[in-house]
Amino acid sequence: MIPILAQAATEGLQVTAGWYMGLAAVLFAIGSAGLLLRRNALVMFMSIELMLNSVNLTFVAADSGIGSLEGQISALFIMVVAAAEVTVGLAIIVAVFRKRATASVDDLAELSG
Amino acid sequence: MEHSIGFPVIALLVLLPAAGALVIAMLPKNRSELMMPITAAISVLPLAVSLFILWEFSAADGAEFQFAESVNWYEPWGIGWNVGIDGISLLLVVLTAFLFPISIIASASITKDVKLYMVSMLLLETGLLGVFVSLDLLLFFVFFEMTLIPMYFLIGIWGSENRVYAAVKFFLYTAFGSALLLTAIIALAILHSNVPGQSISFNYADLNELALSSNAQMWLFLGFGAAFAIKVPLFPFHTWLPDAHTEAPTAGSVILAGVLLKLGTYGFVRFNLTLFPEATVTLAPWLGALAVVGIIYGAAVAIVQPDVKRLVAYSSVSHLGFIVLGTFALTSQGLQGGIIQMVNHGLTTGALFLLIGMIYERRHTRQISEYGGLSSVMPLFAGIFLFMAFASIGLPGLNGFIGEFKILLGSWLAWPVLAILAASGVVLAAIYLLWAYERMFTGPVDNEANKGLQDLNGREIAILVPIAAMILFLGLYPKPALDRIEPAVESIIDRIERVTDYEAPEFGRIADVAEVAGEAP
Amino acid sequence: MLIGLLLALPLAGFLTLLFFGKRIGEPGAGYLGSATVGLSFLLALISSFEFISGGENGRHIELFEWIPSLGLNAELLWDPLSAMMTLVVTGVGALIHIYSIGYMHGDPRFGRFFTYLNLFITSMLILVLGANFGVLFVGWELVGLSSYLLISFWFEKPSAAAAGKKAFVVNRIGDFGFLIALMLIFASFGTLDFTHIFEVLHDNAAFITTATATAITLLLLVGAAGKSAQLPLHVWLPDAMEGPTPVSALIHAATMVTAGVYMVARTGIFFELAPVSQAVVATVGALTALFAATIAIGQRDIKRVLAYSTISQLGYMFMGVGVLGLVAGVFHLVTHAFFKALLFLGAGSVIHAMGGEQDMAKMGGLRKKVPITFATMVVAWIAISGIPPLAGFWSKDEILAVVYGRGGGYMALWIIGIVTAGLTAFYMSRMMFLTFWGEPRWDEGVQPHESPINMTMPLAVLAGLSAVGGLINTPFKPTLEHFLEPAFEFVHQAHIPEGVTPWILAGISIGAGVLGVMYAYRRYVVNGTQLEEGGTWETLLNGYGVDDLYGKTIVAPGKALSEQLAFTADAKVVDGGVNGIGAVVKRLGSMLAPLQTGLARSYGVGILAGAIGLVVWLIVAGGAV
Amino acid sequence: MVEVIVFAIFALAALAGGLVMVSARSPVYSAMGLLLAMFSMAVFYVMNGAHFVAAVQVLIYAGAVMTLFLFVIMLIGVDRAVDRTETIPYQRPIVYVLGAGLVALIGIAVLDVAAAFDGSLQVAWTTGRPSGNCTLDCVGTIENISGELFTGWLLPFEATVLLLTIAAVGTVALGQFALKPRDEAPEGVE
Repeated sequence: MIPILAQAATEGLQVTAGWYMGLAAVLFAIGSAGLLLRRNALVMFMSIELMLNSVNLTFVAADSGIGSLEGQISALFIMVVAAAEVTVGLAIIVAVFRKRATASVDDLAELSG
Repeated sequence: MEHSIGFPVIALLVLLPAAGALVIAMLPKNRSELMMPITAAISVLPLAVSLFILWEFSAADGAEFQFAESVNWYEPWGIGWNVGIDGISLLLVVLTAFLFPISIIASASITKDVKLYMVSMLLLETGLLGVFVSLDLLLFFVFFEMTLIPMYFLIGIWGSENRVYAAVKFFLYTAFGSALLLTAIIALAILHSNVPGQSISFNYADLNELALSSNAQMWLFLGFGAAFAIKVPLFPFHTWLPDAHTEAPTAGSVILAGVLLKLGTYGFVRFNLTLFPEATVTLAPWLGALAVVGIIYGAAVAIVQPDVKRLVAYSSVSHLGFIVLGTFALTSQGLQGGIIQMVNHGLTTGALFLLIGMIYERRHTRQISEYGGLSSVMPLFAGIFLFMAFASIGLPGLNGFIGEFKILLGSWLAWPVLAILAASGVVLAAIYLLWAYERMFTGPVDNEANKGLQDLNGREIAILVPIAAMILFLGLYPKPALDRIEPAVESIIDRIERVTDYEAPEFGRIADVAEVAGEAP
Repeated sequence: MLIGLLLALPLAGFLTLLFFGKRIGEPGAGYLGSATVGLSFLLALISSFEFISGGENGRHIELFEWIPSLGLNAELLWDPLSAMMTLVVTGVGALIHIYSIGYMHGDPRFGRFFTYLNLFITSMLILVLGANFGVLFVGWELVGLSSYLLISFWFEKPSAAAAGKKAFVVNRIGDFGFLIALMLIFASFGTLDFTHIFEVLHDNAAFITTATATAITLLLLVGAAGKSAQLPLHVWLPDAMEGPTPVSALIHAATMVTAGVYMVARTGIFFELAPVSQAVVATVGALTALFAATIAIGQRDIKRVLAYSTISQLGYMFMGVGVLGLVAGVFHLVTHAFFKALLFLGAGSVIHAMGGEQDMAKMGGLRKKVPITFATMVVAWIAISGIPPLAGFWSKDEILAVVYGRGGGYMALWIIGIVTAGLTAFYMSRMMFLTFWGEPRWDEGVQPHESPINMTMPLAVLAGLSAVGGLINTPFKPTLEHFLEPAFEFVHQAHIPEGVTPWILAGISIGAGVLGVMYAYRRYVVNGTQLEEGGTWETLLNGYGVDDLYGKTIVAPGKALSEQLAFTADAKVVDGGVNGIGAVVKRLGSMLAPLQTGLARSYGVGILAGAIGLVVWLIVAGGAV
Repeated sequence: MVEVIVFAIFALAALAGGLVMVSARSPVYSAMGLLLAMFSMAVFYVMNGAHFVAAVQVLIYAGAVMTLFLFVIMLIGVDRAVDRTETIPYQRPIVYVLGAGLVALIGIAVLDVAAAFDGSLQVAWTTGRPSGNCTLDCVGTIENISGELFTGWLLPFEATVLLLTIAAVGTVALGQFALKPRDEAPEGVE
């Protein structure tokens, strides 16, 4: 933190792409922790959404840092994919729930070796 | 010279069966009695197209790729629909298109999931035709792999008792080779980009221009060779074949023996010989030796097989050994013989499998010991079987002889000892086929179950007669076929001679001597 | 044109009978078959006139291009040698066709029989008319095929089927040698055309080395030995007697088996360049002649006597052509075709009369019952015994004289020849006496009867030929030698010695023959000895057990080896290796399987760890820092 | 400076939302936490000139997707708070270590360590262009986005159509299967 503060003191504090990326990384870490620690399939899905969003943020921030539009386009595509994934994923969750009456992924371990 | 008729005839040829498969897929599932006739009718279309190609093909320019089509898919890497037919692929294309209607008509007894069966057959045809016309390595690979899946289904679903084992073995074994092939293809394409001013390319014509180090050639040759050797199959990679042949349904065996095995030998000729000439020259004796081992080994093993279909399967190992021997003799005669023998083997062994299928439908056994004296109850069947057996033995006047003779001549020049050993395969062929014939067809009819057997019916005769006619034609008048093969073969041998310091051995030229002698007095 | 037609006729007959044989039926099929061959004979006769005046030395008739890149065309050569062979094949063939109409009467597959016969004649004509080794080989194999089909004609009999297969396979072993010879010839000359090759060799004998010539000729000999049943490939011919008797007469006496002799004669120039091969051929011939003659003495089956006799006589021909007495060899081929065909047909007639009985132990005293057969067979008997002036004497004597003329080590072969001549007279007389003389030993209910006219007529014709056939080439008037001269123009043939020697030689060989006949007469007629049993006779009956020997040393070990390969090497080692790899992979898989907990979140940990590891690797190794 | 403050507020909000989402017992709270994080995200997009993306973020994520989540939560029961005790051995410690590793990586990546060793004390994440000072053509207006999207990205765009169609079909199909009763009743009987 010291160099940052030192820099801030000398150059004045400015929000750069790096700030957003740092934040996005932390959010990504939170999302992945949620994915790995929660057993509720719904929450796991939400964690994934959070991770995807953090990636989007990285793209958009990098975009404005570089000065192009492609990151934003990518973000849009990611959103499309995420939307598709959510619909199918939730449908699967519902289907599984109807069969098994559980939303815990640990109960779905048929593929164990 | 440009041979183009302004119409993508090859695309039509290759895609017709696939389109047909779509049509079949849309038919109602419960009308299974319609499937076979419709599929047969569809499969006649590619035959017609292939005959058109045969007609339009210019024999004099057999070394060139005619009817070439080139549509880029990913230009930077030279990937695209690059197809063409030269003298080497021409006959194989026609053979493929010829065998499919026959084997589809021979599948009349299929009752389980006819629709899927017919779709598989048509997709298989597209794959096989595609392999023979591809001039793009990626395209080739795609078609090469595309043949695998329908065949897997054909064996695995409609085969006999041990079908799943055979299908899995077939699939894994050949897929293993394919993995090496793909690696080698990619390596080759990347090596092309190492040349200054060149990029990655999968285009056969580009790659043909590529000068590779001998080390690279060796590894790539082995990569390609592994896939092809398994496909051929070359001894000792042959053990998938007897299982696959034996378990496959009749049509599957016919296509497997008739066309699928030729992918390997065709691959050797088309790619190994031209892309890696130096490695070819270095490795040729080894492959020749393996081929001869295969000839004798396959024949010896065939002699004692109790199962007639397995017997014919092992005879394929022996016959394919001849083809490989001729190919790697690296003489014009040997290579020509190898190519014509691919067609011959497809016809005769295909016919033998058809015949075995016909008797299997009647008796539901393939054990030789179950039969005996069939000549008395099924004289026509016996006669045709004997005809095919003699074609397979290589009786002059029938097709098998032409190829064998040329192969032996060609390999004699390269390796006389191997040629002599290979010639002993001719004796062994007579032993295993005639002994099997003796046990199945002659003597008294001592098995009750054989007494009431019906001789061939009209449909069965109809599918055998064209093959017999082709066998006779190629045996008596192979000139049209050889005329088309020869230029292509000459150009391959010339190329090897140009690129390496190899010199193809020549026959003593009596003509020259005679001229000198004539001038002397 | 005529030549093409004479080949096309039997072919047309074959095709017609193949497709319509059943519909034409008996006896139409027989007439059709006989007519095509007979017409062929007439055409051959007409076409042969051009040589009698000693005209050109042959002409080529190109039919079509066969394998153009080898310069191998379907081409016929009409020269005196092929004309001679054609005349024999079609002439004897036509007679045997006619005979078969009677012999095969009532056979359910009467039409099929004539189909095969016509196929055989076609094949044989291809063989003798071929203008190059390629066409010769085609005929060579096709006669093998027809022989196979005809031997196993009564395929319901397992022994017949086995005999057919055996014949083909043994022939194939010979063909193996022939095929290699072809490769060697092609590799040396770049062509397979007879005239081309012979001219070159004639102009420049050094075109190929002696070693090459020796190799080629020895390999050709392997082929010839297979086809002509010479040692050690003779085993198929006795078994081939399982075929109908006309087949034995046509294929296994008169024509096909002489193909080896024809080939050696045709390629005489090669043998001229290879003295070693000459000796080998002559020795093989002599040994075969002696060997088979001794076996013939011990046979009980009338046809097997004749079969071994054929082998023996073929040995003579090999002796003849081996010492480059090409004309002598071909001459004996022709006369042998007459009298051996006659003997077989006569034997067939006897068998016919006896209701299918072939064992001489159950014959005897048939003289009166089948007078025409008896009379004609007597002619053949005298002919083969080498008693002048019948055909066998002239030809056999010429061979012996030529062999004698070569001198040196060949004298030994001459002695063998003389001994064999005596043995021949003895076993033929034995056969005749046991069959026609003495008391009847027929089975109950056998009523011997003379055969119908269409069987006796060919017998009579052949008897006439056997009687006078020798006169075509006597030392006084060597017509055949002049006739054949153009065909052998490139070869320096061996001739019979000059002066008085031939007369002395003839005397000795006549003496041997007469001795043989007389001893047999004493033994079988005067002393009334019946068929001998036991001991040595058993050995002879079994042909010295060569079959068993081959069975034990080649067939059984070969089969055992095959079985080892198939059920041990292939199934266990090669395939076992493949399956072993599969098993190893499977084992490894099951060892790793517990890693798959099935819990998605554990997998997630793996993914995250992998991703982190990847980034670390990028930072450390990729220089992203 | 205003920018810094806004960033600070919404960064904290996003972090808080994320943490709530991860730790809440009830899925409904999780959903609310996620909603908060997403709104914060939309603000960041606006700050980076990605106006259109921000709008989509609110519409799609905060609107459609979150609604969907809530629907499903209601469908399968809100009160089903899943047992919090960990059953997979070592799962938690491993995740903590990995999470720490991730954070460490962030540190390494964000701070130019190499430069730090050089002694120049440059900080990588401050070296980029300041955000928000984009010229007109790179601001994510609908016009600019659509211009870019329908020229250079047409094929992928069309591919998304296919993707969405497949997703829709798939969802319907899954719904069909799900309609089949739990207790193996004969087919066709609901």
